[in-house]
Amino acid sequence: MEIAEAVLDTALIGLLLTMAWATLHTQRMSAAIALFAGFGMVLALIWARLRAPDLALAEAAIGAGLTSALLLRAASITREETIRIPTSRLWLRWLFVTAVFAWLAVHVLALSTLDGGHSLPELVTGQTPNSGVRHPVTAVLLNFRAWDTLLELLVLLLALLGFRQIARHNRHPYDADHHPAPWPLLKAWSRSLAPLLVVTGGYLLWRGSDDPGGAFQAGAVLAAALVLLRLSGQLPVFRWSRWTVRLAALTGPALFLSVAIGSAVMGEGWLNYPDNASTLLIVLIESAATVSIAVTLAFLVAGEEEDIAE
Amino acid sequence: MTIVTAYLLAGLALFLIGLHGLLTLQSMLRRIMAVNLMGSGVFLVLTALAARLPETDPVLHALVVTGLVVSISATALALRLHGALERHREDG
Amino acid sequence: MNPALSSMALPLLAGLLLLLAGPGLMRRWGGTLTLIVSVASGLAAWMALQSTLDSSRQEALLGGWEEGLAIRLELTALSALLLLFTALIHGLVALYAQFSRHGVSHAYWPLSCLLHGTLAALWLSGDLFNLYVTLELLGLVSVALLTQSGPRAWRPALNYLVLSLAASLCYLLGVAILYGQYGLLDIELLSGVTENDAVTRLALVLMTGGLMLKAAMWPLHGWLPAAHASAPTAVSALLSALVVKGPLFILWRLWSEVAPADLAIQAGPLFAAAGIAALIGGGYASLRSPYIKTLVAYSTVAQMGYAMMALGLLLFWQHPQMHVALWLFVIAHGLAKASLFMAAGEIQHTVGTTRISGLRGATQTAPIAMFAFAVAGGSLIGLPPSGGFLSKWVLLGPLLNDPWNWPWAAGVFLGTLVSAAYVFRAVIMAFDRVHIKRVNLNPDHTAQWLAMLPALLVWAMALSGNWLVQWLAGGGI
Amino acid sequence: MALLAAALILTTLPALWRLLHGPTTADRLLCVQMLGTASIALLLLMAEWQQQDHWRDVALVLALLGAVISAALVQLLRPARRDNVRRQEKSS
Amino acid sequence: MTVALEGLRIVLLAGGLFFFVTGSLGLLRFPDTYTRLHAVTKADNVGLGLLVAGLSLHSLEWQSTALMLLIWLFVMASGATSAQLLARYQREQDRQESASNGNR
Repeated sequence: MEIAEAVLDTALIGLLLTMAWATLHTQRMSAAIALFAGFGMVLALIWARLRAPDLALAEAAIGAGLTSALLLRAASITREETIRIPTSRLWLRWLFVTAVFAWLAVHVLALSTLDGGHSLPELVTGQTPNSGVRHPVTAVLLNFRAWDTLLELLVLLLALLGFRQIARHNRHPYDADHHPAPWPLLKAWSRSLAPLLVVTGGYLLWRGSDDPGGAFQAGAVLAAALVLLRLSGQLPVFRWSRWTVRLAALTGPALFLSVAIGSAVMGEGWLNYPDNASTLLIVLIESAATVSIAVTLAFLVAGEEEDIAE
Repeated sequence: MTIVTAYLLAGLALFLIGLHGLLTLQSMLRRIMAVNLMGSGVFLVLTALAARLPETDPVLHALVVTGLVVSISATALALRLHGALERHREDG
Repeated sequence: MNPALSSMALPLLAGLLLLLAGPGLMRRWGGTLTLIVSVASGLAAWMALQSTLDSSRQEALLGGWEEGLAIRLELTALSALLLLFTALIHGLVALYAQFSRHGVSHAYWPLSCLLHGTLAALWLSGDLFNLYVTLELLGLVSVALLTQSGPRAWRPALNYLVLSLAASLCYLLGVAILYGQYGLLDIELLSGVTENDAVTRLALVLMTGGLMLKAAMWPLHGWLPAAHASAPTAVSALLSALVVKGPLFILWRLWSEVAPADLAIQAGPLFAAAGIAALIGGGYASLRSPYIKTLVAYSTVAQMGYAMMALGLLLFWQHPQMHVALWLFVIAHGLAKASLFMAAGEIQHTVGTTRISGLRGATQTAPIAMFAFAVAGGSLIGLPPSGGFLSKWVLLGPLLNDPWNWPWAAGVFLGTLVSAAYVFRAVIMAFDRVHIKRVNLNPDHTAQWLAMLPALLVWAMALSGNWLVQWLAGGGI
Repeated sequence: MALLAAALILTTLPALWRLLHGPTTADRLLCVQMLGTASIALLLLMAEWQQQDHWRDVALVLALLGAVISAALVQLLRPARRDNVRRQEKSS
Repeated sequence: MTVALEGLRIVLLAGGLFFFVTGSLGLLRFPDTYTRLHAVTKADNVGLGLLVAGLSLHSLEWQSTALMLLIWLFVMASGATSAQLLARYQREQDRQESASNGNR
């Protein structure tokens, strides 16, 4: 049994590193992107192996899904560039990288047996019942370290704003007429797929307070549904100039910030939820964040530039 | 060689593969991928550290979820910027 | 704590509100709201500063959880001063952007508000991972601001984005290693337990590398000039005056609190030496630059050398006066650089070229902007009685006391000479009345006066030098 | 169980070869799909083996996203040309 | 009874693995894209089905069995559809290529 597990781990790590290397150094871009998607899947398996279900869910939605769509979109515009493989002093470079790796490894290996005093995980486990949710990771994300999560939602929003800046200045927009019409099969398939995605997203959100899952995973799955519907031409164009769209993209950070300010003004302090309302507040914030994450990611992956420009 | 050790080393190796790619590759698209790989390497280190305890460390998992959001946001912006740049260059 | 929190929350809220309001309202009210918010945030910061004078240090554990579990926000005299400084620069730049004829598009307002809020969050944060998130936020907001000037800024923006991502990941790996070793993310708790061992050193090296890249410190400064020079004028001013100071602040906290003292003493001279290299290298590049804005941008690289030197000597001697010098310098440089960029932008618009040669005769054609340029440049050189002079004076004090420290003092003098060279190169050209460039006959006088405002303030800094030194020496450390 | 899991992983190696050598983009997408199916199988196996119900949810998300991706990528990959649009209209 | 169940389980799991191996060999050895499509989308789905059957014999909990069945059904549907989509895409590419060759 032990040996078989070792074989499994070795195979996973070997696959991961080979794919990572090949992603960067294979000749053709389409191969690189396919490898990157495969890399995301292997990483999801590794998260499962390391007993991190929240991450596995997130990686399955993001790494294996949305990132490759993003990459493909960018690559379809890029001219195919073949990679020059440098031949001179390759061994020197290898030697250098190996040396750095050995140096890092020697230091970091010492950490694998330490447990870091494990006071913090114990604190989290101890306080989770008082946090308003039962799943410790959700408790950390939305209560103990909610400030990080609020700032993280702003990071996501800023990516969208950056995209908007680019779109506004682009004088050569991607002509929508040039897109080939989607096949009827694709339309039918996305019509049946989208409800399933929505249900799964809702399920992940609902479960987040007790079990692995939560706003980000749910938002990513919902974003996939929006992307699919948008690409198969079944969703009306969402335009930034509509206030509903802006509201959807902003509701997560806005609500979160309002709760923070409200709790500082009326209650105990910044992001200190009142005891009896913490569950309700967390659920509200999570739902709003899910909507924002879904809309923002969908914009970033499938949005046309003219949608957002004005 | 425990699981933790193996994946810690794998995370470091991934980080270095990405860093090496970032420093040596010419194509911007590949460099964006390389930064992503670096990120995955760091996340792998964090998750391997979380698996040291019998009950995995929820703090580290939460940090990685936050890190994943940050990383996808920045990647998306970089790819959009790259796409716009390429089209701009093509059209002269 | 509450005034400091409102100083941070107001701009964030204003940014979100502006976005929600949409382009039409943003165009009409964006500038006004931004100005109001920066004034209000500045007032709140002033109240926070007053409150730190009574009780030197305040803190809040967010959510009311225990130490370690919660994210800690800290308010010291220094962070209150930095809050005030951020609000001041933001307000000055917003004033320029609002009333300058070639100002900014409406999308600038929410972004600059978010930048202000992010920086405030950074000054207050006392948690390594929270600082990582603020760093990323800072990087993305800078990129979004940079892309405003259109396609010519895209390549530098993309380069900056990719490098800054890689830098944050290096920082995060260091955080991961520290957490693996000590099981803590809280800076104050960490400062009590760190030991001078190989793992801690590795983590600090990784984090320092990432932060130095983010702060464009020599030798990791390559991305800065192209990025800062290609942005719209108001954005360049914000980026150079404020954004690069964020990573510097984290670096300072890392080395003065997290790093074990004996390690910090060893690392000090390295920082100081890198600082001198930055002064000379950046100054030389600035001297050779053919474009006005690139000259100013390279001067940021050079001037960050002073900051690094003050930081290194602070670590080496643990001398409180160095601490004062470091932050005085940051404030003086922020004001002077904002003024320089705005003046450079105005001159560019008046003479119609981005090249240095366009400065010929600028004393005649754009006298106010050129005067602002010279005045702000004077502070960069360190001419008395400017803020730049004040910070250098404080820095030089302990250096000159002991003959063994004279080599460092020589570094400072060399840096001063180089700064003088690149500032005078521009100023002398402006006095050239023989080859006057054809100019825009309708110059924007309001904007030129507004560009002068920060430069006047940096000279006024010397007048309030006593208080500043007192505040920084009192509650800062 | 672990043996079976390891064997499943090894069956993906040919897919990796095909991924690298192509020759067409459709082949590569096919390989991604194959990897996806194998990952789902592996996750189900691990769910049974470690008595962890979460992995089945992960498998579900992976299956859903895999379907989305192969559909979305095909649509994104189709060359954007005017004559292509016309041909489509004629044929349909 | 339990011995028979255990034997059946092992047979099912081994069968699942066998089909996975077959599928990936097909992916490796078949001559063109269209045939390779069959290898993956058919053989692997059978493999997954057998695996699911074997695993449900093991746990005998209805929720997990139902979820696994759902996943399997979904993977089959997705396999069928994406095989179609990929084949169409490939045909489009082939036609374009032959058209451009004909023009030349």
